[in-house]
Amino acid sequence: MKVTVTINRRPEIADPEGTTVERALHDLGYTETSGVRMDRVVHLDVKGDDAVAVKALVEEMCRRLLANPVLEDFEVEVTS
Amino acid sequence: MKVTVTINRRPEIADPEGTTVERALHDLGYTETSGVRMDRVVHLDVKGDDAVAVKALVEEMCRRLLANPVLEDFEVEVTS
Amino acid sequence: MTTPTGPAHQKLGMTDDEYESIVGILGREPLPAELAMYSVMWSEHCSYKSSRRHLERFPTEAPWVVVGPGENAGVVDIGDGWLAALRIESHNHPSFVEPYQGAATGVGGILRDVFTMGARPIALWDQIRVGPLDQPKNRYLLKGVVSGIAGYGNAVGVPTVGGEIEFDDCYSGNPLVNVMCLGILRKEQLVLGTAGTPGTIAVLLGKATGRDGIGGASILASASFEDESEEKRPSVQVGDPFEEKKLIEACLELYEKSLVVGVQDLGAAGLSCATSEPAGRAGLGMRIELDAVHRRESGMTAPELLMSESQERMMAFVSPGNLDRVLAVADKWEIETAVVGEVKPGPNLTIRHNGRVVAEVPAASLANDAPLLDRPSARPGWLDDVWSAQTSVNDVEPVDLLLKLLDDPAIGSSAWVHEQYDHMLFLSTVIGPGSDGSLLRMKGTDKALAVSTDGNGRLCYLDPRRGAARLVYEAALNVAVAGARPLAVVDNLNFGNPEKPEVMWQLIETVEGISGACEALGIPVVGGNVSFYNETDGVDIHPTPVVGLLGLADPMPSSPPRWSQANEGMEIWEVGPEPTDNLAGSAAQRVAGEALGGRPTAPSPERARRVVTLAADLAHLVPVLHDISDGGLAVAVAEICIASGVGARINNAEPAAMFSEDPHRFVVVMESGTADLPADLATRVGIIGGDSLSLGSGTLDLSIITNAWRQALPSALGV
Amino acid sequence: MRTAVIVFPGTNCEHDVVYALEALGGEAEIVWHRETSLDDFDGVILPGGFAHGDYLRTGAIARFSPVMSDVRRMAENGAPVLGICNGFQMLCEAGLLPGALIANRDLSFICRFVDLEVVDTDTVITRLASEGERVRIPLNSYEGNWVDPSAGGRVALRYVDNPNGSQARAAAVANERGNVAGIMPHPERGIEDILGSSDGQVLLESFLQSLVDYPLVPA
Ligand SMILES: Nc1ncnc2c1ncn2[C@@H]1O[C@H](COP(=O)(O)OP(=O)(O)O)[C@@H](O)[C@H]1O
Ligand SMILES: [Mg+2]
Repeated sequence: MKVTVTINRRPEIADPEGTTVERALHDLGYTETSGVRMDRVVHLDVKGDDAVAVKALVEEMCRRLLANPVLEDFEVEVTS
Repeated sequence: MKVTVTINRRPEIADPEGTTVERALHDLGYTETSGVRMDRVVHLDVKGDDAVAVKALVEEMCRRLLANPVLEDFEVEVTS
Repeated sequence: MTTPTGPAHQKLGMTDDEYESIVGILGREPLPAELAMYSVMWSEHCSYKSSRRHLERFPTEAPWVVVGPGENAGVVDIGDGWLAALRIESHNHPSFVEPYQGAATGVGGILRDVFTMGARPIALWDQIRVGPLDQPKNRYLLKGVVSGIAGYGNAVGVPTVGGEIEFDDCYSGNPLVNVMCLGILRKEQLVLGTAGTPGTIAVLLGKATGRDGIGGASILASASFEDESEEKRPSVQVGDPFEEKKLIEACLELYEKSLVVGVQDLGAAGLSCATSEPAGRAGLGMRIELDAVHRRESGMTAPELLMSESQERMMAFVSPGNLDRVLAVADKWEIETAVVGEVKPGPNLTIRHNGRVVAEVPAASLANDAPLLDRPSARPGWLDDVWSAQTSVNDVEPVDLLLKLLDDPAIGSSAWVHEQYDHMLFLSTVIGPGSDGSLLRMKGTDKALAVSTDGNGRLCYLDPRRGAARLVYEAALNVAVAGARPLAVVDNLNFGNPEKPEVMWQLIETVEGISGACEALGIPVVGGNVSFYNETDGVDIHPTPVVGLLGLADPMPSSPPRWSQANEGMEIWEVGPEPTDNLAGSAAQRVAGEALGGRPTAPSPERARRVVTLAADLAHLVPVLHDISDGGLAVAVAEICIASGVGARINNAEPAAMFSEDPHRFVVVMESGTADLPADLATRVGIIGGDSLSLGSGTLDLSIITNAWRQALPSALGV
Repeated sequence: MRTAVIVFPGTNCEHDVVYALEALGGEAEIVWHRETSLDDFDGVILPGGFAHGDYLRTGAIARFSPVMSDVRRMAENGAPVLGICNGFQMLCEAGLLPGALIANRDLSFICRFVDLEVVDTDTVITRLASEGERVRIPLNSYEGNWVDPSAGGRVALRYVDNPNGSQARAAAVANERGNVAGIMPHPERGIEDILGSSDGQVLLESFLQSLVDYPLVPA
């Protein structure tokens, strides 16, 4: 099954990448833009046909490896 | 309005990071996992109330700055 | 067998004559895979067909040369059982398409050239040329290239210890990115790119093969490919420094354990090159099973597999008894492997795919039988006009011109660039970026290696022969002021379209200039690279040779000269022939807003030799040495003041004396009487002290020049 | 007194660390990350580099290496454990040090000498230094910006100017007991004047002294 994991930096943690991109957008004239945050997405295929089980498994991968709990929250979506 | 931009490396372009993460997942015992790709999401707020215009504007930002047209495709979604 | 392709050769960028030669070699029409292999191997990039006959002019011999041009890297003996391997390579076109990945994969490629020889890469130098920074596209390119070099070089764990940046309109549509690598090895570890003897096994190591960069080396089009593969063909290669780092360590372990008979990296022309060249060198053939090649994508055709330029791959040639140990080493370093073939008696390279023979060609014909062109050359008619142009900066106030020079992004501090590079790894960098030559000590010995890389497109545009010779002398002096004697040169010839007679003339003159200067210094050219077709809309770049010169300091000065060691009361001496008022091609001419013109001063081989020797000797005695190049004496002294945090006074402020870039001159700063300088070459020009720099009657505060110099590049970039 | 210098795929400062420890009279050996026992060693250094290419997050994959369980055991026993640069990132990922390291504030790799100030002399790398002492050693990182939402970290050294935006200007952080420390700049690059500075000596000498005094604080 196809799974999409979104790893979001927690709002209280600085996001130098987002800040830099926001500054660059302003420099290009897009001054109507704010709150830029850069996050990551992991796409993966997982064998199995039980969406609930696959989701639980990928959540475990997130807790162990894909996300760092000090910095990040994650969201797992089984798309097909 | 809140906008989410998903920036995906084009499937035919190599993704060394995805390959390495896949190997790490296998080492952790998640051998049922394949096709790992690492992509990016940009969240941003754009002033305006016309979703169509905001979308067009952000698409322009993507072409000019946010995405690398040689390597990446992007998708813009105005969420609220 | 599949059906022959007929006129598809044109779409692969081959001429009818070339096609006829292939038919002559094979005695039949080539198959698609065969045509693909010839097209990449006989491309300009791989075969040097336009330049080869001229490169023969280079002096390539010296008692210390172990491997000259022709292998993946040149190798010289540096004594006590140590060898040094060096090579320079361009990645101009890929860097224009995608600056980050283009520059990154350039670094990856040059590293492979060096560790293929058995050497551990110990340092990198980068030479970057882009258009003026007032155009956003050029800022984007420079930032992308620098972060690509940083991203790859830092992560792969090889320090980037120096380089060059230059700006000129001629690079606006065609940036130049050259990278040089130096490696060292014990004598007994030298490995050549040979396939060994019949029965030797070919093992492909490293990254899986994808459709990356197909046709990167030649102009490829569709005809011989199935349609569905067509749109899947990305021309951009993506670098993976992590994979390369593992590959370096694994290969070094293989060499240390003597487990390979030969190694060849997969660069331009991928598998085609990594099979035909080693087999050709061994005078043998090879059987290759494409089905065994590990890949990243499905459905790849034989031509695609043979032409792919997927990065971070090496071909090792292994005797059957060592195969298991080789695979175990690869496994330890977590590198994928594929046993893809075997060396065979007889001349033929036989390639099978899906159970069928898709190519059967004489291996050596791919590597050696490329057409050798004799392109017409002609001295450009415009040169006379350019030479007769008058330049004068006499009506400019010297301090104003100096401030302009220091505020120029090509002359101001390169810290914005080199602080993004790890230049300290391996604890060898005694003198790093931001001075003249780099000086790398060899731990456990008294020796140090020094390297300088130098190019100057403006000078070479005005007079390629003089300009190129001056680059060699400049590089030699740069290593000499670090205490080293010149040992060997590698060169990267970045030129326009070779189909234009003027461009060929520029190339021939350049080769003559480099050769003459090397002969004068008694040093060989041990390798290099030619990049043609650097043009945009039919306008060629300036002829831009880049010279990388290796020197040896044996012993290394116990306290090498540094720009930062000037102190209150020290004398400033200028050493070298007295400068003329010729400012042709100089930075002063450029920043004063004058058109590029005039004919640059000719170098003098005898003077050069003497000055270089003198500088290398003085490096053991005096606290500060600095060669005089861009911006002349004024800029050289200003750089010493900025680095040392102390002012200076120069007595004679004639513009010619201040800003001339006439060759083989350098600055000495020392306490009175520290060293005896030859009276016929040395002039005392001033004194260190105070908190301002005075040129004749003009004065600039140290803080003003320091700030201008520091901010020049960051503010031009808007960072 | 032997130090294990652990090498992960992508590590690149291992030889420099061994060279520096030996130059200061220590004894060190390179240990591959797949080893499972550190019984023969009195302390551990995780050197700098780009383990696993820094992919995903710096140090994220390395912390699962087989050797890491013994690193953890030694840390818990009070043995000296030092992470330099990438090693610091691994120790945070492994939860042996508080916080995490994110991209530098200006989003650019920084390689240059920086000035540090000793804040806490009760740690494995600062015990022979004095409070307020300045040391100048090279920084070399892209993800050197330390953040710690728990605000529980013990800062051993801080930057005089904060080049990467680290919380509390922290350049080096230690655990509660002081036996586990992470430092972002490279002490091994600062042990000889010919390379620009010998200020880093006191930090590595502190580490070597800690091996002798092991365990630093009884559990
Ligand atoms: N792209 C670069 N990368 C690293 N170092 C650079 C780069 N460009 C310039 N430098 C460093 O800045 C110093 C001055 O450069 P340059 O003016 O070209 O020197 P020179 O005129 O003596 O050849 C040199 O030490 C060089 O190594
Ligand atoms: Mg110089």
